[in-house]
Amino acid sequence: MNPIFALAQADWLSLLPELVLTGVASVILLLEAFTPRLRPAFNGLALAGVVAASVILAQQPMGLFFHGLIESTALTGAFSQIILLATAIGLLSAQGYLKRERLLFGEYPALLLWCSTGLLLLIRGVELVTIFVALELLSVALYGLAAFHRRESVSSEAAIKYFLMGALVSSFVLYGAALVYGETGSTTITGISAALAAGTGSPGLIFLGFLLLVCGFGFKLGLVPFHAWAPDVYQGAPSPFVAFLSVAPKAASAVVLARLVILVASAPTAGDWTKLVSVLAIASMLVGNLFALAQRDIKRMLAYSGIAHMGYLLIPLASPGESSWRPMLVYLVSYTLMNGGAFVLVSMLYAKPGEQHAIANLSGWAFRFPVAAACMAVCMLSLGGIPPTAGFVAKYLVFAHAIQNGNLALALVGIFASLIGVVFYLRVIYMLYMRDEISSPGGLKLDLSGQLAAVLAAVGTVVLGAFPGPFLAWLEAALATL
Amino acid sequence: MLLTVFFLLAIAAVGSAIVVVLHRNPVVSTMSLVVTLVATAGLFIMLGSPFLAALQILLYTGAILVLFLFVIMLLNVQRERTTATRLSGMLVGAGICAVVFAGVLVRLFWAAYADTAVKPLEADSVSLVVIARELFSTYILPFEMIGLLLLVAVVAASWVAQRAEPGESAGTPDSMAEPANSPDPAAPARQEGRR
Amino acid sequence: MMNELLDLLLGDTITRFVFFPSFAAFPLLFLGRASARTVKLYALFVALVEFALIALFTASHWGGGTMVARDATLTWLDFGSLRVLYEVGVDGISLPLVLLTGLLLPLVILGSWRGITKHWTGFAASMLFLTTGMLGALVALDLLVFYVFWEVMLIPMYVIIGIWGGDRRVYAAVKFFLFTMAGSLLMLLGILWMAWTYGKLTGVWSFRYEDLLQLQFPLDQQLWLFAAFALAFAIKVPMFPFHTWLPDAHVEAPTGGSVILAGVLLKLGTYGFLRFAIPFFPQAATQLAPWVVGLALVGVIYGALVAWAQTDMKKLVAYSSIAHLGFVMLGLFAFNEIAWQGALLQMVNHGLSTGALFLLVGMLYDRRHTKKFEDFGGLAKTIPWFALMLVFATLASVGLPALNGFVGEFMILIGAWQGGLRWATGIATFGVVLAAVYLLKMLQETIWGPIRKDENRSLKDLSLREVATLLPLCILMLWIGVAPGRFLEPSRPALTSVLATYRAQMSAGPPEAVTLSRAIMTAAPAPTFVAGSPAAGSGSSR
Amino acid sequence: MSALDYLWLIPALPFLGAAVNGLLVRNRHKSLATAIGVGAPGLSLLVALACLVEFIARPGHTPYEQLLYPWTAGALKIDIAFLLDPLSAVMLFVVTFVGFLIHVYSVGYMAHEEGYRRYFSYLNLFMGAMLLLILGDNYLVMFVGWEGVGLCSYLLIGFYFDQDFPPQAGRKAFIVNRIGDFAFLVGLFAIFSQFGTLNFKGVNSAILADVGALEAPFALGLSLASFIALFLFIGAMGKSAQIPLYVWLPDAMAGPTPVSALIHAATMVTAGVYMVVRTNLIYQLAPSIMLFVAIVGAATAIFAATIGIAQNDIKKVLAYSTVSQLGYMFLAAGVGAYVAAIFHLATHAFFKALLFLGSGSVIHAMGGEQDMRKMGGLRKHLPWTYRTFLVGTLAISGVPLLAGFFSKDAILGSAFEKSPVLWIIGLATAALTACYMLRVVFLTFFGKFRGTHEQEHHLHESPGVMVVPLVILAAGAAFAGYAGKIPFTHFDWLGGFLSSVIVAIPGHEAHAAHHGIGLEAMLVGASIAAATAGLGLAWWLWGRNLGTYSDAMLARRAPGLYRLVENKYFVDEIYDRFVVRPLRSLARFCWKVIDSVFIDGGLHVLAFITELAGDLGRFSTTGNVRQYALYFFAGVLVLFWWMIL
Amino acid sequence: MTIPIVWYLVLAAVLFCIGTFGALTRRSGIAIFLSIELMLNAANLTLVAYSRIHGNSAGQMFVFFALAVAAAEAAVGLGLFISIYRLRHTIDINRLNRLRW
Repeated sequence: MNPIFALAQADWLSLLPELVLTGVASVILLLEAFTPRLRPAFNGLALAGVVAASVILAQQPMGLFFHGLIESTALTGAFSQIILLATAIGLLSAQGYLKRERLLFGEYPALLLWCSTGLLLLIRGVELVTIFVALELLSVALYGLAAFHRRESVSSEAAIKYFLMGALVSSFVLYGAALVYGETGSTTITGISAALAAGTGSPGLIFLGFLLLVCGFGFKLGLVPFHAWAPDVYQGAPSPFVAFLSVAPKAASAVVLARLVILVASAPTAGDWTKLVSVLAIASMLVGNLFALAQRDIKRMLAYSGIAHMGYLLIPLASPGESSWRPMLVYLVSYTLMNGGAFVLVSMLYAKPGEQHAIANLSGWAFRFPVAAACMAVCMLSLGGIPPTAGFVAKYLVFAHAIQNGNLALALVGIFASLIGVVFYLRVIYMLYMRDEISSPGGLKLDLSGQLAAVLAAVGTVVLGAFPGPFLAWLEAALATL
Repeated sequence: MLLTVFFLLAIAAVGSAIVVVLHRNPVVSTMSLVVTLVATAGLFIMLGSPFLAALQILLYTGAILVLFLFVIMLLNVQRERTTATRLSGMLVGAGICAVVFAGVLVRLFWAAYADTAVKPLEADSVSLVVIARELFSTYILPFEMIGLLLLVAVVAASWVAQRAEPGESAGTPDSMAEPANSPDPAAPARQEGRR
Repeated sequence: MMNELLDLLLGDTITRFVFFPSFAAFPLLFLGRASARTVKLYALFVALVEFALIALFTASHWGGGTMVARDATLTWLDFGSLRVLYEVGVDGISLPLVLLTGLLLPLVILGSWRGITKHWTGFAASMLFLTTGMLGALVALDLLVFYVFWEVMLIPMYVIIGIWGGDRRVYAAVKFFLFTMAGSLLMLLGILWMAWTYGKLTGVWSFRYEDLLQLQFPLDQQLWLFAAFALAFAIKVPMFPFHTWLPDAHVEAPTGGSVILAGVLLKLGTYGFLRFAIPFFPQAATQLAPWVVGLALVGVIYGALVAWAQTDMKKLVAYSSIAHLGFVMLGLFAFNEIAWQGALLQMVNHGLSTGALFLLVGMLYDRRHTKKFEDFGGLAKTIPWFALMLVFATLASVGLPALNGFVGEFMILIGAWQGGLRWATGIATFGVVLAAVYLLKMLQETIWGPIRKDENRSLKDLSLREVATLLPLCILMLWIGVAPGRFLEPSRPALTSVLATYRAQMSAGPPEAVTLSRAIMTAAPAPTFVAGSPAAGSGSSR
Repeated sequence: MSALDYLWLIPALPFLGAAVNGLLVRNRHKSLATAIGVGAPGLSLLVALACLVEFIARPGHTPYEQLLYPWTAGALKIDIAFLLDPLSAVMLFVVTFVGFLIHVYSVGYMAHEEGYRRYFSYLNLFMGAMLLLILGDNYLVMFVGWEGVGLCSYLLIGFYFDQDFPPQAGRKAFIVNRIGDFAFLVGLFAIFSQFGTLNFKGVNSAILADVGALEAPFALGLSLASFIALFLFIGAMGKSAQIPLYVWLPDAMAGPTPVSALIHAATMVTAGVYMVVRTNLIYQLAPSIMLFVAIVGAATAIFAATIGIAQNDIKKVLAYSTVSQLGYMFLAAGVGAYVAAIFHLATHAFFKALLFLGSGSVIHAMGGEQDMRKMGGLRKHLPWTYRTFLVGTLAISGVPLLAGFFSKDAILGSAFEKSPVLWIIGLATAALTACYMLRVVFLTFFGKFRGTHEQEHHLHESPGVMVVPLVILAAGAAFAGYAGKIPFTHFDWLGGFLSSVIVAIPGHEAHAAHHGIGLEAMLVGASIAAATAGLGLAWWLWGRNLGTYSDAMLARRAPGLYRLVENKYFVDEIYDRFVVRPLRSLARFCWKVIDSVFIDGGLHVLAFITELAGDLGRFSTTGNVRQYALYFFAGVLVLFWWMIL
Repeated sequence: MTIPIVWYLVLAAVLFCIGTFGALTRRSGIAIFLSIELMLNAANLTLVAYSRIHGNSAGQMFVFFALAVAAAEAAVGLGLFISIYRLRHTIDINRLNRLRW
């Protein structure tokens, strides 16, 4: 019999969300080809697809699928929801931008959806080949999206940089994967951990292999010293896409990173992973906040702040274990809301694409665009980790985890870094609220969908920060199945 | 006999690789990359996977590198003034890193596999059949993903490489209805993607 | 969960008056287009309601007892092993400060009537949120919730200074924010550490005040933790080396901001010492007391001297706060009942008198748009009522007997002397002289003497609104000064029990390793609030 | 149902009057203001008289305590309570009586001031505070009154606030007083921490219960008693203008003259003496401090007297004379003659108030002129003023059979017992006093008028409302002396009356002041001689050649000395140079250097460094991808190296 | 005799490092990309060698997918080069630094 039919119904069912996304994307592309009149509706259609996907995702069967290549658990479900949230933000904020830039074509939503398909698969993948292919899938889509503003040379430049770095890194990843496979004889996580437990292979090579993999995904996260691409790409790429780029790939990569670190750290092998992760985290927190302090361009500033936040995100991994998931998950949720929201606002408030997004341009706009300004303020405070915002809850959980596992030093560094951080987050607020206008917004109009996204993000941030109880309880219940 | 073949291939691979990296003229680099790839294909055969060797030659040399040449011609990239650039610190840094990394790898490999002997190849140790079966059973998912990946790649590539449409630069998006403007290459790719 | 929340908000509870202002702030979003007058009136209305709520609550709980009321506890956050309870309660220590906050809010709205000229909705909203923050910090019985409220206070204050402030407002606002943040972040670590320690001993983390109160740390840990807490509070107070944010903040802040800042925010620092730092780490507190007292004295003398050197009315008052709060710190670290009573009373007193002074400065600023001495002089001739009020408030601040300032200072000093800090008391007492020096200088420069500037000849005297703003403060100053007994009663049981525990723990000495000390708790009447079902707690509040 | 139950009304009424006048009455309702302003102290005088009558009728003058309400709750137990015992009775009489007269006088004197209403509300406030001070049952209430009167003196000195000098003088007075109050407070702390109470009776009984405790060494190398006594006395120095804290009193003359009469002559300044007498028990246990008190008193007396000679401002003369007389009282207290101190306090209240009011009447007539060099020959224009003033002068000079004679005599007598040196100083002071007072009389009332013409034209006797009080006070100045010890007799009503207050401690009895007739005669003779000498000197210098003003001659004789004296020994300047200015520069240093440079500067540097680090660091993002790649590659290697090797 | 497997691995490692060196030092974007292809190729060789050691097919499958991925990357990458060249008339990485600092 043909082995292709050896696949059970369940396998395809478990793949349903990804299939929905891909399908919708393909449909949009077809519509693009044949009924361009519908272009204004494409993003909406894509959004519907995302919603559908997330609904389906909510009642996914748990377990391993496709011969143990992908799994679906409560965790992957939760992270996948983050991806979908980010995708939604990316779509909502795009509408106005694309219209303004006359880029309202089907390719944007299509690529975005495909990208999130890849992200979902990356999250769920528990086998190196799958992970690698998923990584490439989403990367290729990202390259395309980064260059989406094809009349804007900085957009293409950003894409080129991102692409070259990405290609280089993916070859490193491949080599790392090769080493891991070679030393353990298996490409599945389970197989690898079994081999590691058995102690096969040369520890040096194993460590190197994992190191290459970790660094590869660290690159996607933008950890120092693999971070340098982030500011350039963020600055050059279209803002709504950055709202997605600065969030979704990080969530997925964080999952893989966590998988790998937890996997290898639990095994008897060379290398001090606590030390390694701590070094990465500390470097990211300090460098990110310090460099952001010096930025006058809001997108670069947010890029560096994102780097810093990835440092915070890494803190729970300094003592890898199942307990690391929870804080990371919450941190990513809040990060998605606040950072996504911030970039949505940037894409709305900076009408002119190009190199410069000077923070000073916002001076005194708070009373011109009260809603947007308020949302921006909330996002900034949340990024600064000031209660009652989601940012604080997340930081609280992270620091608590650090203290629980005796990484006091990490917590201290984190705290001082965030003190630096407060300065430039507040700078945005005082530009908005406490300065007189220096540049009039001209005929700048804030599109509805973008504002919707911003308000949703801001409200989510505050609700999650002020009344985290219900959400976290729900999350706890969901994760209880772990 | 085998030994000499191996060494020939290895020397060819490394030598041409060095040319790839050092030669100023991208065309030459590309051609010498072809050599490397072919040599590697030979090594694949020696390692008992003729299928991959074939694939390597077809896909890489046949498709990808041709694409490269095509683009190079298209952009008629001049030969770089020098590979050693203004910031020669780069050069040194890269050199040191590369050498160190190579050293590390070689040392580790040597330590691990200096005296690993593999049992000689049987007839169907890793035969095409096995690969095919694997591909359509265990690895069906990545296989599908590759399809999607290629589709995405084509769409992305066509979007970025295409000239800006008239509607983009002037007029409202709605003003441009004719499908001719929309990126076409997606269609065949879609076939491939869905299979 | 949700209906519990509703019950808390609607029932006669602490939560109600804590959150009422911020809920009442939401309609302001839709008043954006309304006239400033409407907004002002609405804000005033809300403030008065808030005051009424607090007044009713206070009236029904003035009786005293270690714990006068607490609310049902909700789970604020429960994730993994970390659970944080929303738990609030009021005891004799927080009650006076709560009342003070409630009193100041309407006065601040009234006082800003003319001073705030733009974005009234924003101003009112900030004030209301700020109120929630302050009240929350005062009543929180869960340390993380306390921390949240503590930080929540920063944002509105930052905004108030930054938007409605003077020329260097942004500098001042950021300085204020960073100083406070720098301190409180370390406190957060300390809190986490304590909660974790509790978790280590009992298996589950807890941030509950009572739970953490059971912890007994060895001396070295105590010192570290105390330092972490003390830094946060000392910056807020502010104590000597950390005080430089205060003058800037005060000078730049609008009148209302200054009043709240001086009236309540600073008190949260001293309150923190009394509520957390000292009971949590008695041995460390005692060991470091000489340093704290030393700094307090430096604050008293130094603040007075610098105030004397000022040429700006508001800055003078700002520095005077540093001196006054030096007294409070001295009282707190004398560790005896009289001094603590005095310190607590002095917190309120300072809120009243300095609040009044800031209001007066603001009123003058509304008229002349300057705060510099050289622009004034001889005002008593043109605006006698203003002069009268200014003299009154100043004398209260100087610590003239039969006015409130004296009572607090006297009790603090006499208590400190009894607590064995004779030299410190002597020095601090000399601070009283200096207080006269710089505050009378202010009178001299502003209201006495011949009129030097013609602008001052045609000034309007206090309007009815302004008198209404000041009168409650003046009445209270006199009342507390003449018959303070009534105001000392409610805090007494709480203070004595805290003191009792402190003494018991001191006599027991620090443990070798961290322990949960039920023994001591039973030995001495615990400062913990009446145990028992929340229902009982909220029942007692009816 | 006895009058004593209404004791609390005595301070309450003036307070009420002050409040009503100050807050409710309008400036234009002058008569209403008068009614309240004079009525309140009048009523309290009546109540006081009633209480006094009833109190004196009490068998053994047992103290009467009246508890109003407990002041504080908690460990610090202090009551707001009043005490009427012989000592406070005497003070009560003096204060209410003289105070009321001065109120009446003020009606005339202030008639044309615009701050009329304000004036009376201040004055009532003062009365209230003063009465609180003397009626207080414990040190706290006393202190409340103590600072209250300080406040009123601040307000009243600065009454003419729209001029430059008066408010400053007021501030000076307040601050100098505060320095004293600081010591007073410290004394109170010591008392409380020792006895756990501030109640007079409680403290006294505690002392008597355990005398040893007070003689135990306490701090600063002093015994507890000495410590308390010293600090309380420093407080008294401030209030009663003793060296070195007297500097505020002369400046205080910037206030209206009746104020000077009431506050800076009759009542407030004597509070220090009252307080020392009130705590005599502790002083008796601190002989060294007693001596110190006596020395300070004597020094102040002679010192101020010398200054008095060279002043030309009539009020300044009286001010220094007050200082010197206060010195007298402390001398008395210092030598243990508490009764004599109170005695002199009472008589002084009369004649010094009289003198001030008289000078006020003169100034009134001169249209505000206070410089005696512009006066002269006022005898015929102001007959009543002249007569009463003369009585006052003779009384203060110690002319026999007038009040001053008896009280001074009593003081000198006890001083002699203690040490002849103090006695000599006392005598010299007496002589000087007589001298400069008579000088005032000569310069003011005799000779021919030296003022301008329209001044001369407007010269007129003051209205009855001012003259009547003068007359009454003159009577008091003349006959108040007969209440106390009369030489050569054993009559000493006051001594007997106060005997219950001055408690003798077992083992510490000062040997009874009983000396032979001869010695007494010598003493009396000496004091009479001193008085006559002083008067004679005055006559020789200023009386002989009337009309020609002869200070110039003095100045020619001893220029240095004269300038020194005329400028009050440059004490103010010295204070300014060595206390005020250094402090001020220290303050500026704290502000400009420590605050701005050290603390803020340090923080700014920190912030700058951080900014700089970021600003330099960001250039590592050169925009060249290959460098980013190198970062990546190098990063990998470094991490590997670090973790493995 | 058979060739010691380690030689393959070492050869792959050397190729990989050469590729890396090229990727870091070339100026022309396309040349960099060529070097990257070289690296991928080296990785493939490693995989095949390893799968030879283990005698299982996973390595070879991996290579199969890697080749496909390389193809996709090439497509997008070259497309990007075309677009950037159209806008900037260069693919010299040193010149593509308008985004920096």
